Amino acid sequence: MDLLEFARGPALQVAIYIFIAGSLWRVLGVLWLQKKPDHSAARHSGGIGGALKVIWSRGFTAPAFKSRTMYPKTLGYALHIGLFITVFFFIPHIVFFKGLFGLNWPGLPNNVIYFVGVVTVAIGIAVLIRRMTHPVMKLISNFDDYFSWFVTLLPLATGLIMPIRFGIRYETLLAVHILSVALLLIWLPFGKLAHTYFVFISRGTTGSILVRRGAKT
Amino acid sequence: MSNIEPVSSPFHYTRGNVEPILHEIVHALDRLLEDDEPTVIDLASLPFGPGELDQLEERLGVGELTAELNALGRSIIRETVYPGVWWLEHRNTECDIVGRYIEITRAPEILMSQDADIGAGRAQLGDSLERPAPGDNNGADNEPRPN
Amino acid sequence: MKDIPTLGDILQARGVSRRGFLKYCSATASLLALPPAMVPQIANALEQARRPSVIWLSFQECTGCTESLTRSSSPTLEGLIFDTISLDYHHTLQAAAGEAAEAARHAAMEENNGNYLVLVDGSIPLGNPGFSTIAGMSNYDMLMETVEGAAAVVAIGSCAAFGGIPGANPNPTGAVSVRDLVKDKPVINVPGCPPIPMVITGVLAQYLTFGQLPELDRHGRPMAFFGQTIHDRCYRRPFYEQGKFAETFDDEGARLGWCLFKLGCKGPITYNACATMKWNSGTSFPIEAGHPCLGCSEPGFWDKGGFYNAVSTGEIGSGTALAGAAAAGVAIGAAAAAMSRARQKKTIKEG
Amino acid sequence: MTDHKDDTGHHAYAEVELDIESERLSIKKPDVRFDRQGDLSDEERVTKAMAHFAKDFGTTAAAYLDACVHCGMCAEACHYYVATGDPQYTPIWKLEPFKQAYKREAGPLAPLYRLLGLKKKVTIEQLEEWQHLLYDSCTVCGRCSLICPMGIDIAALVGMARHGMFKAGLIPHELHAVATKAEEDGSPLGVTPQLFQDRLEWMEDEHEVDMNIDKEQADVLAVISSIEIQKYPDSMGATAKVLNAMGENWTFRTDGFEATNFGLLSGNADWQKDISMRVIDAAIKVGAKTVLLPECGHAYMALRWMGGNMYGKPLPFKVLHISEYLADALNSGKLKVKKVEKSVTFHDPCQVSRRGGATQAPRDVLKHLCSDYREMPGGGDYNWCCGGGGGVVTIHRADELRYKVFKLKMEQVEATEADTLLSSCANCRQNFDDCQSHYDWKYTADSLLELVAENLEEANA
Repeated sequence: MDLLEFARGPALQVAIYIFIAGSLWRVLGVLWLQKKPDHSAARHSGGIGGALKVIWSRGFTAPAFKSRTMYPKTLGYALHIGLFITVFFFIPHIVFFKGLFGLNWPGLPNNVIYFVGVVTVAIGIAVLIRRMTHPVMKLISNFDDYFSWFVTLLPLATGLIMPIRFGIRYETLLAVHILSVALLLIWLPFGKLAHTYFVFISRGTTGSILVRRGAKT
Repeated sequence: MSNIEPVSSPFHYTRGNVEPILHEIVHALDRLLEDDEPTVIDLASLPFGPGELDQLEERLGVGELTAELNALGRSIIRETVYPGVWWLEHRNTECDIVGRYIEITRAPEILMSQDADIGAGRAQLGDSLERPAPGDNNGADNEPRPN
Repeated sequence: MKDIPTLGDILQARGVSRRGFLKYCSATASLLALPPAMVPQIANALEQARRPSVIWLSFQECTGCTESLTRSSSPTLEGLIFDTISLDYHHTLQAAAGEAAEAARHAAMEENNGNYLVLVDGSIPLGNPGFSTIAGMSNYDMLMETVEGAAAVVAIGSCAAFGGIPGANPNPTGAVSVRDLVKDKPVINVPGCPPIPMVITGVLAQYLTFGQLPELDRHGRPMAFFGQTIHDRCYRRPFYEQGKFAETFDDEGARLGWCLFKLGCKGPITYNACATMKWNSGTSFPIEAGHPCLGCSEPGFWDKGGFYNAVSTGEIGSGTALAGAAAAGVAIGAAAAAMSRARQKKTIKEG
Repeated sequence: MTDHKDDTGHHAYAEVELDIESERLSIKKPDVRFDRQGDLSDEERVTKAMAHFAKDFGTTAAAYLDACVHCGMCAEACHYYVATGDPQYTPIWKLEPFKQAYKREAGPLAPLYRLLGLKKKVTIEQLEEWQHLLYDSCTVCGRCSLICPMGIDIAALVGMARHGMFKAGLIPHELHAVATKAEEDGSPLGVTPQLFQDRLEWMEDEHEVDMNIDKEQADVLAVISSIEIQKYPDSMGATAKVLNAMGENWTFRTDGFEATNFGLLSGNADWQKDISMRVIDAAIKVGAKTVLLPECGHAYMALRWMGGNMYGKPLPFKVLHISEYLADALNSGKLKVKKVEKSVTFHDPCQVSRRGGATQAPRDVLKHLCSDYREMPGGGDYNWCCGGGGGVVTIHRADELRYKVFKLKMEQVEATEADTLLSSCANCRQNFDDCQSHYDWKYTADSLLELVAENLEEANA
């Protein structure tokens, strides 16, 4: 078994198992904690509707906060959009997902992906610099923040090396790329990258409580 | 199966290697004129799509001079419409192509008579002069014969 | 050795002119992917070269490699056998049979002790010596006996180089490659199923020309022929970069000759010369015929997932395993929540 | 907690001296601070804190604490950070010990963290350090809850974290003192039933209005805050005027009048319940259909949104903030007011507007009351907090910081160039008064209710 076979065979499989088990563990470990009923008289119905409202609306910045958060918000959005495009619109990735889930969708030309990828790496670096220099970020950051950054940027970096090669064999680079994704999958449920799903749970919780009150969300 | 239609060459979608080679030839001609430096392009080392080689050959065209060489199979040495640009095609005794080259030179080396052959030929001619006058033997013996 | 004529002598004896020789040399340069500027050096070397004795052993194989070899055009098989090498033993090609054939092998080994080349096609079964025998001798014994006095061994085809199809899962005969067995001699792998004919002859020509073993990659393959991937040299590469792919074998993309990546082309991870040397006297190669590369010159190509699965696909694992992982997650999550609740109760009580 | 009196060390405050003469009401500035209450050992304090943190580690808190990505955005919403630039005021940082305790004790990965020793136990030093962050520099205004991209209700978490702090005896001296008074005497500011009755009777004369004291049966139970009783007694008269004009069957009860809830502000959940139950019991006793809350922000949070949960089931009456009541009355035409001729701006009390959902009510009132209403830039739901909420206004050591952050509010008010500043929270008003005198500022925060009462159209009565 060579490195590529190991990467896309057992390594990826184990990573997916850990990802699934870890994610359920993390989410259910939260959802199955005690819940207290709310006896207050609702102003509006909160529930699922309220949850969905905030899940959607918190994706946008309130005008009151725009000027003070323009830079980090722009970085944040750009990073997420960049990751989204490179992950889901690079054709070999689409082929990968098709192999896993049987779904197919149109992709973008490689040069567009390379461009977006390089921009995304640059943004990732800007995000890191901000975390390491901004007084607030410096204070509140911990190992999870830095490691999650590393684990997120690694597949991007290993992916972008592939067209350049640096004299390294394609299959080796592909294997390293897949291994970096495996690392991401393994880490995701155990660090802050779990916000992939907690963003919905947290926003939904707030939505169902505050929409019920008619309070600002 | 009857409604399968031939598809016209799809390679108008990609420029392939034809254009880059033509550019390369222009630079090679410059080098030939300025520095007297010849260039050989081995077409076997380049990846060609279907029909591309024919396109290249067509673009270069047929010039004033075409030579045929018979040695270990047939070879064609042809000047293209662009003087100094030669199209060489070597075949083996089975008529399979064994090499295709574009040479940018005043005359390809293979056209030149080689010293070894000249020497051998000269020796042969000398031998034939030292022999009895023609007419004593049959015509076949008079043919130049490689040793 | 002194009675072995040089290649120059042979060609001269056959009445080949200097021009013919130069043509032969440029074809050789082309074959070895050497720049045309090296033709004089090659000419010089070839003039002095003496053709080596070659013993060709065929084990668990399909004769496809020999078939391929017979399609070589530069040099032709005849040219190869008569001019370039002295092929002293080859089941399929030799006239001798039975004990005479084995005697020829032994004679060649004795006469050229330490200098002959052994070419092997087919893998060697280790499971049971009886799985494949020649003249009552197991493949293993014959290989080991023959390589004893060899200068080098060339493993022709993916079976000899990597175990190939006989070695594919579940490998019923316990097939192994030449390299698995021959440790004390240089082994050059010329994989492919079959290898490109010109690559087989090219390796021999290179040995003949320079009298030394070529530079090899990590799988023991000559860099001259296996230095680049099919993908890197593929004329369809621009379509890959533009994101134009054939989705099926009969769609518009397939007709327009778009990239076959999605149809499982192993070009990106396959090192071979198909895209430039091509097959059938330089006519075309599989991708040009509209079929993805199978990656036949790579180790274990038969077991690397389906031929039509794209290189970038991964394995998600079985449904059972996924369900198991999910169940484990649910169980741990429930346990964690229960544990936290119990702990909460305890802390509240203690407080 | 049946033994709370023992572990809160209220004996230290037996001689608490209230200061009801100054602009903001609290206890007199203590000569010696007791910011550690009771005589628990350090270890016991940590145990207490953990136990009462743990009570709140339910799905809601867990969903929030597991979602944080440390983006730091909340700092940009917090008046303390914006005004000082000091990163320790980052809202989520104020929760660090609470979060740490959650991750170690109750989160899904807690067993893993404990096994590998990845999250340390919260220490007494941490808790003491965080007292400043959880009390002096957080008004629980909830502005940060609106900026959080993950939708974490940070303000709600601060409320939870205060529970453990109180039980560990680690809350600011003044807050503990007034909360103890509220629990024991029924008012944080020394208002006894007798004092309340005296004041009502005084206002009855002053405003020539019937105060309906201690009716046996009433549809509407009006409650009031001690701040108003002591500092803004006119609001009692204004309340009576409006209710009488509406022809309501209403009452003030001397056995259930206190709207403020220092159990909530200080973090003592048991006291919060005790204090809420006084009003709930009184309302049930008189058969009230509505409990009318005064101009007090956190009273709205305490009874409107938490009252049912203290009671353990839905309240058998409606809870309305006075601004909601006025809006309904004016919108329905039952109450009519003359328009005032000056320009007006309105300061939203965080707990009523942003957190409580009644942002529209005062605007509806002002639509009827004045022709030149000016919204503050970024006003309404994204309003800057006055800086006095969450009990902060009572804490003397927080004064300098409180004045500093008030500048944000000043800019916001000044930008409107309005003649009059109104609010509907007595606690906001006293903070405005105090800061006004500190800065010698031109604006006084007046009462929305009082302005309505002054401009009632008599014909309608």
